[in-house]
Amino acid sequence: MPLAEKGTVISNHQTGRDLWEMEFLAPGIAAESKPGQFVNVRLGDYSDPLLRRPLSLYDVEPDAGRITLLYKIVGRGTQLLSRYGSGQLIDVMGPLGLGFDLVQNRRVILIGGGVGIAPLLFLTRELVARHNEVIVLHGTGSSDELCSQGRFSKLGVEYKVATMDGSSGYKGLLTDMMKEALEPLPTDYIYTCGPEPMMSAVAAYASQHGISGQLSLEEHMACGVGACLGCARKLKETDTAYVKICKDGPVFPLDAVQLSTGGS
Amino acid sequence: MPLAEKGTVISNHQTGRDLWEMEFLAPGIAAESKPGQFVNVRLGDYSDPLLRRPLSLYDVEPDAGRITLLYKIVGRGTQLLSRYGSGQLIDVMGPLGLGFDLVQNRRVILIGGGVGIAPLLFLTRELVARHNEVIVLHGTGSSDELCSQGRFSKLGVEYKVATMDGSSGYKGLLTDMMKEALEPLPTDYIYTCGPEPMMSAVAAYASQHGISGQLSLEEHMACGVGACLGCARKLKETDTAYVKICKDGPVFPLDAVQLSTGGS
Amino acid sequence: MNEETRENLIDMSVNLGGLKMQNPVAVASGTFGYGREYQDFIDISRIGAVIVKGTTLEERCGNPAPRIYETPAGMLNAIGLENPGIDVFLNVYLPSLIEDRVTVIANIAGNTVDEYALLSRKIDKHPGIAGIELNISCPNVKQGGMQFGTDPDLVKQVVEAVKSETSLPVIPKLSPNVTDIVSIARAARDGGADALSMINTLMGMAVDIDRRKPVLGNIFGGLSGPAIKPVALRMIYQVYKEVDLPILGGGGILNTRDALEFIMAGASAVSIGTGNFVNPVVAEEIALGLEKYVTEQGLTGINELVGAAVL
Amino acid sequence: MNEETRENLIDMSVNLGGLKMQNPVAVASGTFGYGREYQDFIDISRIGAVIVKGTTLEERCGNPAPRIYETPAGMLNAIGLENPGIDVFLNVYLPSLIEDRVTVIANIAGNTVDEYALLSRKIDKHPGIAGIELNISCPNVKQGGMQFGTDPDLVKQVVEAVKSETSLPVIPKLSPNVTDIVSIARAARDGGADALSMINTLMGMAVDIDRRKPVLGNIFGGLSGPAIKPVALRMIYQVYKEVDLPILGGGGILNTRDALEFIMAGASAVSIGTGNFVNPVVAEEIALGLEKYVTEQGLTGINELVGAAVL
Ligand SMILES: Cc1cc2nc3c(=O)[nH]c(=O)nc-3n(C[C@H](O)[C@H](O)[C@H](O)COP(=O)(O)OP(=O)(O)OC[C@H]3O[C@@H](n4cnc5c(N)ncnc54)[C@H](O)[C@@H]3O)c2cc1C
Ligand SMILES: Cc1cc2nc3c(=O)[nH]c(=O)nc-3n(C[C@H](O)[C@H](O)[C@H](O)COP(=O)(O)OP(=O)(O)OC[C@H]3O[C@@H](n4cnc5c(N)ncnc54)[C@H](O)[C@@H]3O)c2cc1C
Ligand SMILES: Cc1cc2nc3c(=O)[nH]c(=O)nc-3n(C[C@H](O)[C@H](O)[C@H](O)COP(=O)(O)O)c2cc1C
Ligand SMILES: Cc1cc2nc3c(=O)[nH]c(=O)nc-3n(C[C@H](O)[C@H](O)[C@H](O)COP(=O)(O)O)c2cc1C
Ligand code: FES
Ligand code: FES
Repeated sequence: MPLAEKGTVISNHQTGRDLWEMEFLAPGIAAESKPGQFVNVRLGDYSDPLLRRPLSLYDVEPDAGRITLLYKIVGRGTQLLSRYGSGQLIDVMGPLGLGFDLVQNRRVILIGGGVGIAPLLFLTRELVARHNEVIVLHGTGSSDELCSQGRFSKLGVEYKVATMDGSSGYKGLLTDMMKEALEPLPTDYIYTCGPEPMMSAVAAYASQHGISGQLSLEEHMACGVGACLGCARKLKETDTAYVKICKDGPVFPLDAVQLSTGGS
Repeated sequence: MPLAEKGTVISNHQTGRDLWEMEFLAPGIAAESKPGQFVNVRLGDYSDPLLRRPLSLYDVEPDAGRITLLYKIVGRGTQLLSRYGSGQLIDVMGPLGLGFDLVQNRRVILIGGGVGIAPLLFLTRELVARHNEVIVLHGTGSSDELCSQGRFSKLGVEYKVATMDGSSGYKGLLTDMMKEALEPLPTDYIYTCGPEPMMSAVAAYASQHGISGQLSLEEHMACGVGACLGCARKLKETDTAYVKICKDGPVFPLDAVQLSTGGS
Repeated sequence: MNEETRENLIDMSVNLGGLKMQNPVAVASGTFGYGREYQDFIDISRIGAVIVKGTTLEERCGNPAPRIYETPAGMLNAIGLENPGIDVFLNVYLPSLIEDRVTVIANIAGNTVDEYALLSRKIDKHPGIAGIELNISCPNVKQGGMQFGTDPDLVKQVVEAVKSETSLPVIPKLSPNVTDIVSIARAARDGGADALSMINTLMGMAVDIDRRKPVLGNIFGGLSGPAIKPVALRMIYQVYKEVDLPILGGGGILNTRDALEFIMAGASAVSIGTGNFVNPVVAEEIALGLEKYVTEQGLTGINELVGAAVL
Repeated sequence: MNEETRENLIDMSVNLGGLKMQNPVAVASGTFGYGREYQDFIDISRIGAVIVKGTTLEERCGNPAPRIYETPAGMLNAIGLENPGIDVFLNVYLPSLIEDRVTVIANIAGNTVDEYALLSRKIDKHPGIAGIELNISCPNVKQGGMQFGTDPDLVKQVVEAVKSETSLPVIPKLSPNVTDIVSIARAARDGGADALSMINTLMGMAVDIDRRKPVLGNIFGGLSGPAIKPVALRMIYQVYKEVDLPILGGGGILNTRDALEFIMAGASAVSIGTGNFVNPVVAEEIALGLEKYVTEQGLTGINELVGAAVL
């Protein structure tokens, strides 16, 4: 059952270009959390910014009551978030949304683009616990956005990187690396989160090879609980109904979603 | 000439109940400042709170380029102000308004109520430099609001306090103490700043004894420079025109103003 | 009399033109779903009234995405009245609200006067609803919606038609996008309204300068939140002075002080919309905050404060 | 072509119905005094146009205090058109603005159509003014002011009367407190307006819950600042689509991105009001910011962006 909690910030520091990590204590939320779910965070005490900001559960240690977020500073809310200091209270609602389905005893690939890596760490932890062979592919623009290596390594999984500028790992698109990285061994399941054109390429690859999987979507949110009907999206253009990303998602089957392939 | 400057915060700390002191470097403003003038401070980076906040020059050391503010946390702006840390930049316009007339070689009394003491410290410094005998009377609710004693003592002036609860100095109204404190020696000039009912009693006493002097008024402000005509006030009820506190004041002659005597 | 005894004598209940609320705090239509969405966060039986999502005769799938956008101290929404239709509401969503002993206010929107009448008839026949809020002010749908709320004659017609179908308290919800709110309020009263709800959202928009397009799929949306509070207060003040009907006031309320502003400007009860998104327990907090204020001020009830600031 | 050469070819000037501005950024009436108040902070000759404080035939002493109040992301003002009268403006305040080579737009308000005409005649005779903004939308004075701006017939009459007295560009400033902004804009065009200024403030109020009274001495005031930006953008977008007149757009602009929203929604130039209080050099910053944007986007001038987001 989700709840609203005042978390106590443990630490909050920069870990890469525009990337920050915040740890806070929120035992109630931590106890309920599943990979792929998110929290909705209120920032500041004033009316601007007004709405909460949705952020994935990057890591959760239920026993310690500890939650970690990985966030990229893109606007006013995330900027304010970076100013919280240890000991301060932070107003959090969660865990919200439906998380990832957790497979067992499989060879699974997790593909994260940029800060889309966020929901995949907690997922990795849980997948490892379920005896899966986990391979994580992470693509960014440059090596200074690769801040998660240590955390993934600690979980003992394979973690491969691609950077557009070649400053680390494979030089080029993550999805180009993907093809090389995944074959010839068979992949049983794919989880992905990142820019839609990237996820679109992943979904195409998966469909081509008959691999099932899940992805995580984003939409601007207000309530985060399905009450405002704001975070609506048609999964396929031909659908008549809109799903609500906050409640029906943010995780959806790879083949259920028609993704933007880029352009504008 | 006033200017807009990004000051660098040197220190910002609590000095009494809801009372804080902030020191910052703003050499341009410091060089131009006179006692009784004020700065208009922008707080936060967002649209709420939106308007700048007027604050008196508590102390100014032009050579060091240093300005000190004394402020009471009463709302959102002053709350935000208290969160600035050393090294941060603060957006300040000043010095604004007309300051106090500075007399010379006189016996002058400065009467501050609560945080109304703020403009009187810098004034004391300048009056002492002009060979005046300065007596400062400060009234507050309780001793934990008396945070300025040390600073006044350093300037070598007589500093007497009254607290409503008797926790320090005279027990009771500052204006009751005033009568005892001022007589039998003659007073040449009175400067006062504080709640209007207090200043009203001071003005009545001054008029009764034929003492001239000045007071400092407050009004909600937007521009702080006379452009918006927002901080208007009729000095006397019979006036037809409104003065602008930010430009025609905040300092006015004691006998020019009809003050609120309390009630609502 | 000590505070505790006095507290027992304090009356926080409100009678909004026949609609009884245990306390003056309602949650606004479209911001609280059908009550169940916030159930994990707040004990909804403590809320004065839950005004459910705007309901139409037929199911509506709503407007294209994006539907919401944050603005300075506010937000734009263009949901487009997505809802499952009146029958599904009555048969599927309402029962659990009734079970939870919630005071439910329906919110209906029609494309024609007849549709408003038909919706009201269905609701009237169905037990468990305490009142009907008429959404004649939705800026986000092409047909129906706002044009009803901006024309006094149509307002009167709609209210009359609804009143003839139901004995439930009828509360038209006024659009602020008008030149003269008082004339609209008078028309609603002339049509037989039992109370007035005000204000709905201001019509606004935002531009995505990177894409060089309107942000919202619907181009225009309704502006809500603290940004509109001064406009809401002004209109409530104007109507309170001129029209003798109780007012359910809202627009940007985030806390008890905001709610007190509305009550003193003439609102008999308040509604919280966008505030729920900011703080999911805000309705309960404000209900308690108002009770505390009434107690501290030594008043006998919240009613004493209604219009207290109106000169 | 490298950036530097291109920059020289960029045209940031604006022609607002015959009124030429060196750049698209004006400062709004009532927020910049007569220019001199901000002289210590900003080089006013760099501003596209200075619209001076609203001026009436006779001196006015304005409304009782308090006149202003901060609201969420906005402010209320009820100055009440305090000004020294048209003759003092022309003879005492104008000369120094002319000396500083500022493009000056007068802003006039009358109690009657004749007063508007008389004011315009006086201005027309006096060299040094680039255009006349007609304040037919001031919510803060009893007579005149807003009622002119909410009635299409009166709008047309006022504009016609003014046009017959002056060959200067005439720019009615529209009130947002109306049901149908497009019909008001059409009436202004039919009266012969050369451009439109929009929007003036939304009428609002605030309650002092401690004193249980309206905060403002005038009870009601005009809401300005970022809070109203979505409403301003929506109205400009609507009018741009329907009425073929250049628009001077404003309402809550604080930075270059805000200004770009207005331009893409259909404004040919922008005005900054409350933003000046927040940042006294904002007008110059935005003028430079717009030039930078135009350069970076490889455009030839700001005009290319006007209405770019209008579907
Ligand atoms: C389910 C979910 C999980 C997310 N997890 C993460 C995460 O773990 N780490 C991370 O860095 N980011 C994550 N995001 C994106 C994050 O929510 C946005 O970057 C953030 O809201 C931007 O806020 P801002 O105030 O800094 O930006 P602004 O652009 O100033 O925000 C303005 C408004 O737009 C909304 N908005 C802007 N960008 C997005 C976006 N991409 N998605 C949704 N709303 C947006 C904001 O919430 C706000 O309402 C997630 C988004 C969703 C929907
Ligand atoms: C010339 C002048 C000098 C001042 N010097 C000092 C000083 O040295 N130290 C100090 O603590 N205070 C001083 N004040 C009062 C100070 O400006 C207010 O306490 C402060 O603006 C409150 O802001 P807030 O956001 O915390 O309160 P809020 O109540 O949230 O402010 C809301 C709005 O009301 C205005 N406001 C509230 N109280 C006052 C007030 N008393 N005077 C003017 N505007 C007000 C704010 O500026 C803001 O626009 C001075 C005021 C003036 C006019
Ligand atoms: C997301 C959203 C959906 C809304 N849907 C409806 C609706 O279906 N029917 C209605 O009458 N009002 C609707 N409204 C308006 C609110 O009920 C309320 O009147 C308005 O938001 C102003 O109050 P606030 O500032 O407290 O949100 C909606 C508002 C929002 C933000
Ligand atoms: C303090 C103040 C005084 C104003 N006086 C006038 C005026 O005299 N004439 C006028 O046409 N508009 C006046 N306005 C309206 C502004 O010119 C502007 O149209 C409005 O504030 C919206 O823009 P903004 O949000 O950028 O402030 C005034 C606004 C403020 C805040
Ligand atoms: S954010 Fe409100 S329904 Fe999803
Ligand atoms: S604050 Fe603008 S005139 Fe004084």
